Amino acid sequence: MEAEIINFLFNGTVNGAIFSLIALGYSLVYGVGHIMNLAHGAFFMLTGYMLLWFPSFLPEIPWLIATIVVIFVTIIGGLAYIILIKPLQDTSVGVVLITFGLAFFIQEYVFVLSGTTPYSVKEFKIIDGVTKIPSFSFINQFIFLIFASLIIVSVFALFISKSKLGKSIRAVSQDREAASLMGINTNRVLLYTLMISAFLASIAAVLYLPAAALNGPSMGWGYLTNSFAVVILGGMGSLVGSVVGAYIVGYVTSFTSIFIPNGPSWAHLVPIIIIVIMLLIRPQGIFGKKELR
Amino acid sequence: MESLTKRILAIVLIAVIGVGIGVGAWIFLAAPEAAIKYPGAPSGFDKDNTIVIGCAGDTGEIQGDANYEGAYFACKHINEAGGVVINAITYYFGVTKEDTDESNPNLVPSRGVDAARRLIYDKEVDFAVGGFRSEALLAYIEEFMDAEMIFIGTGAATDIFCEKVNETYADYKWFFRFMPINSTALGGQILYTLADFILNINADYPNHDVKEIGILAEDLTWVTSLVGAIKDVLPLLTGGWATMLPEILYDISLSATDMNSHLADLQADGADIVIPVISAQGGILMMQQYALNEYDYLIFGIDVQSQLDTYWDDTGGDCVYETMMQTLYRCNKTSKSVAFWDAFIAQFGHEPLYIACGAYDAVSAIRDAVEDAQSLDPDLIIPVMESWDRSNPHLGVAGNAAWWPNTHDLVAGYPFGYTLWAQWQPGGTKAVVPALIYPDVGAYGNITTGDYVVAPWVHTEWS
Amino acid sequence: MLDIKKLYFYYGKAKALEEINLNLKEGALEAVIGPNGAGKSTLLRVISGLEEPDRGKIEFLGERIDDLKPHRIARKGIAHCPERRRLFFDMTVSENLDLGAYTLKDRSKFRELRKFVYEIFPRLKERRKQRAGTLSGGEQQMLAIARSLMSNPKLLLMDEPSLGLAPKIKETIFEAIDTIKKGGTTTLLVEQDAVLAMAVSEYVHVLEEGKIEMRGTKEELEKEPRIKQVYLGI
Amino acid sequence: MVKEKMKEKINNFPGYLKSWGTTFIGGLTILCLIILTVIPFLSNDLKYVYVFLPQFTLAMIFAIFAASWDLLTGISGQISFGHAIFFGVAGYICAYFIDYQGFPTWVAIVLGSLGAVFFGLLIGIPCLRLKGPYLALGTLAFSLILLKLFLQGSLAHIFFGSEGISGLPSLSDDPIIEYFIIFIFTIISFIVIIQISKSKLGTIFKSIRDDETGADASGINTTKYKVIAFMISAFFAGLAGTFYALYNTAVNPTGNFGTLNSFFAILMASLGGLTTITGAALGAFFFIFLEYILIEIGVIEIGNLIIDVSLWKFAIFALILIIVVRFAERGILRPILEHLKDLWDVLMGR
Repeated sequence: MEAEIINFLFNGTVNGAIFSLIALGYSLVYGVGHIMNLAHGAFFMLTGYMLLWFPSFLPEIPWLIATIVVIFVTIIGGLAYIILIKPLQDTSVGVVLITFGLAFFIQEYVFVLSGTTPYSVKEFKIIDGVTKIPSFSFINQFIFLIFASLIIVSVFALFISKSKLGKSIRAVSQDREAASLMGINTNRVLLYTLMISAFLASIAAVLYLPAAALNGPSMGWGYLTNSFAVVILGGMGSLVGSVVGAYIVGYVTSFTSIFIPNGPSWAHLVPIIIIVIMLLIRPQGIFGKKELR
Repeated sequence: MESLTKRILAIVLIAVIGVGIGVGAWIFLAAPEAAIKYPGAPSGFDKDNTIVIGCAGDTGEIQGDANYEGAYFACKHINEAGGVVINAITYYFGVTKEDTDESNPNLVPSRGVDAARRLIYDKEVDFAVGGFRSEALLAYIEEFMDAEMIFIGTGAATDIFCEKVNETYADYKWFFRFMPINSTALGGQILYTLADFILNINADYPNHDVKEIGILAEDLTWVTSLVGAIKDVLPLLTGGWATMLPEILYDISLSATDMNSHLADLQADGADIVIPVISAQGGILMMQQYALNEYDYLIFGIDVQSQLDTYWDDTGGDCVYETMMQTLYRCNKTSKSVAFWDAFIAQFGHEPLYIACGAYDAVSAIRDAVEDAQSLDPDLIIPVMESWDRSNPHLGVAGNAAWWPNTHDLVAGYPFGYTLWAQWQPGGTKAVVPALIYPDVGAYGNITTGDYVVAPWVHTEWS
Repeated sequence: MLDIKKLYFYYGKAKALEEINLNLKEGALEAVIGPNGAGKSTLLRVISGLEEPDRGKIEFLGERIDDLKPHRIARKGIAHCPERRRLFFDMTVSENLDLGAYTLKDRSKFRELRKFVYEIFPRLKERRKQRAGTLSGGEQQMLAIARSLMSNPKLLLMDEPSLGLAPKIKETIFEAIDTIKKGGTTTLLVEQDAVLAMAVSEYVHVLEEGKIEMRGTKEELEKEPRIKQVYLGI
Repeated sequence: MVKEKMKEKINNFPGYLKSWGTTFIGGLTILCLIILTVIPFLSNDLKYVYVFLPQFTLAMIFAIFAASWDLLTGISGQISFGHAIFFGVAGYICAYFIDYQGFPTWVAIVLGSLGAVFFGLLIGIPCLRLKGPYLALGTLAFSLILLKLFLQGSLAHIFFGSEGISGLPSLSDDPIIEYFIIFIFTIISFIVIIQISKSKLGTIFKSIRDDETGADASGINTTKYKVIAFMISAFFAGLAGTFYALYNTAVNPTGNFGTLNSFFAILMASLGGLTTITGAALGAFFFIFLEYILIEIGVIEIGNLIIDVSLWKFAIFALILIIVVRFAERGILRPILEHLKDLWDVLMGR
């Protein structure tokens, strides 16, 4: 029983750490631009596959490759905004379709290059090995992930609340028109937001996937669904809500998987059920306000 | 005046577009005859004297490509040996393939149906081989049956197809299964192997009771009966020694943390042996977490991806000590096995997947059946193939194929259809390890190629 | 300073502004009054770039600005204090002021301006750590005005500063407007409360159904019987 | 009174048809119908009949599906990302009654479609509170739940598991007859959907889409009409779903409940142009035949470069989607029609 509780806590925390990184960016973009970015999961997946591809033509220095990959994905996020999303951002269906198209394209591109075979990228692990206690063994990379995630989230929170760009991001998310009257270039802010969001998804992948595996080109969708659950739970656009929501989803998933009979096959339904329940009971989420518009 | 010019221009434009569509349609309708090539057949050979094998599989994916490679390789061998003579006319073999998109996680059955129709009506194949995902095959098999064309299954293990042959013979008699043995028989072989393995390994470790057995399976239809059988029968087969832990049926979209939590769960429950029943991507996650955490149990079961020679690299070597069921490996399973294995690697540069072995055997069998029947008429060929029973098996590279009457299903058990058990060993090599269902030295020589190695951390823990 | 010539604006097919001509001298405080829905706010929205005019020309300091994006116009020195305040409600008072000074590069100027607005609205200084959403209506309006002053604007567009406020607070606000005027900021005031508007401004435009029907100095207009009847209620 | 009106309408119908036939849209529609009627008889080639023709059948099935989505989202403004719910449920119900209860095919089709209507009610009511992206998410979540439930092996005894139900009869063994059955149903469905969108009901739907509070204020029971929109849309999506099941002779979770199906409906309808209804047909034909052409092209060899186009088909698909959504916001149907109309006017000498 003790081992099970540790197992639940540890894996729940790891889930929360990874979900919070991914969902934070997703929620940010939604909050600032009301953009439902369906390509968010694809950024995560693409990072993993770039880690797989890049060593074949770059010097094999893991941290260098990882940095280049993250920069690459961040730029792709920015380009996606400039080329695809910006002209359509006033129509919610248009944005959804175009980001879906982008996600679908990235997925199929990865499929053509690498097929559906799973791969390992464990050479990018920052800390190898495990830490054992009598009843449980902790994967070091996951421990690192938890702390890194907490640090990144804190730095991000600090950035959003203190920096000039952070303030303008918050301003745009609260009132886009008023922000533009302050002289803030709202489209520029949205661009940065999308880049930050892609950056966070990419960092999440760099931290997590080396200890996991590249599970085929469609693996991004699962993380996207989880992000949905997280932001619906925490409230669309609420950043505090995203982090809290991420850990709730993480623990609930882990709890279902460990303590509920036949839980493992239900664990992935839990986030979706959370989406439905929250939408029906409190669409604005735990921390969200009722949408004024 | 201007409007007249415009009018003429418009009419000309429409005429051009119309002619264009017409020409396009004409080329499209006329082209197939000229354009189709049948790889494997001697070049410049007449279509009428070519027996065309259609490969239904997922082009660009390992299973579909394996199916094609196996069939192609068989055609090559047959043609090099002079083809087949029917009524004094020499026929050669050729292959062609269509993409059924089976391995797509978002499977769309209409693609398979479309591919089947292309094979039958466009490529005008004489026989078809392939299929590995039951859901897809279930849809497109109907096309082949409607067209009364012999279709040999090379990848799907579900019992359903052969049950259909049994129930409605007149509708499904064109279906045969060459690979793998059906899941019930597979279950039996796994059970016997496991029971024997548990008792043997338990005897090796007097200081530790090897008795707690866990099951880690993906939650899909094909595993349910297998898992049920393992749960119910394994304790009986071990004389009540083995006790089963609650099985873990996971959602196929699981993440690494989920897998880690499942494996830790098994560890916490005190598992000694974990039986994976995995066909999809879960295997790599499992082995990665297993190797990293060095859990105190052995992994012994089914992991389809692990049969690939690239699996070692794909997992970064983490699959070491995993033991899984594998249809064929380089050993003397039949007299043809080793030669086939080496020739295949020489041809394609990688090991044949089980589907490739099945397709090779299937095409070779078609050749023999056609020769015996002296006809291409399925009604004459089917009786020939049905005559291959236990007293008169058809010798293949992956086993001696014999069919049960009425079901067109493979007979299981040594020396007919049986699976080998192979273990990944340090250094990235694979060894066929001893198992109850086959002797160490069979009728054609050594079957086993190495001994089972207990993972060192487990060894330390247990002794 | 601000020169509007023959400006037309349509909401879809409905005419919202029709042939607006308006000229604002440097240092002036002029008001636009008119009934609800006459297009007063629309006029300001068009000037600050939130809406794109369909025809006509807007020049600011001799430069055409009618095709610029709002943030560009803001950077040219036009501050728009929008209708219903439009504060950043989840942010503190001082953060709102920071954002007001978004285009301001000069730190010492920033401090000077902050001191100035805290002087006009001492209440804001007391509540500078408080979220804007928790302020009372009057305080929010003060903050909105303060925020638009923080960019050190050359031209201040003020939209209905008295909307929904108690008479006493209205007075405070208009005292502040007077102070701002004395500080030398050119201001275009849009206001429904004609009495208050006319009290502070030198020149008044009457906008009705998208057209400027009348204009003149306070004294001139006060003589007009229609103005008396409809707007001043005398 | 009403009867007489009807009678008058029926009496005037041939004349109406004649005058409609000479208008641009009418002429074009009749031309398309004639082309679609003669297409099955153009060739006896086996490939033509068994491979090429079924693409039309498939395209028409998806046209009904996409049109049903357009009715719900384009006309009524209820953004649905989970239209595969109705498609899949109807397919499964139809398959269940044929395979397990031995019902005649046509009864099963009716039951399947009605089952979809029931689900329209079931999904419609809880989703009423949701608007815009939230509704999209809600419907998407519902479809994902169904997909996962049907996929689970451990629930196979209830939901048939990952292998689904197979061995259904086709509508007909002859592709030409199958084609015409679907053809007739497509025409009927399109006429009904277009008539609904033009009727009083359609006006109410549009008023809800454009301004829900306004519609509410003017005394329209928006709740009731939104549910009705869901149910009507679900009926046609369900009809398409049952045909799709019979076309494949099998149903399985990903094929019928897959999220991709929902997106196909969206893609097809928005490619043609939202709210046009007929645009959905254009989009369906476009995507089905794009895929067909890419498979036909197969492998291209340019010097040493060998590209298997059929492998790239979905990537190309996605690229075209991106380009169309990005550069043709109104869809491609209306611009094409406008250009054709110009051409028509020129031909008519106007």
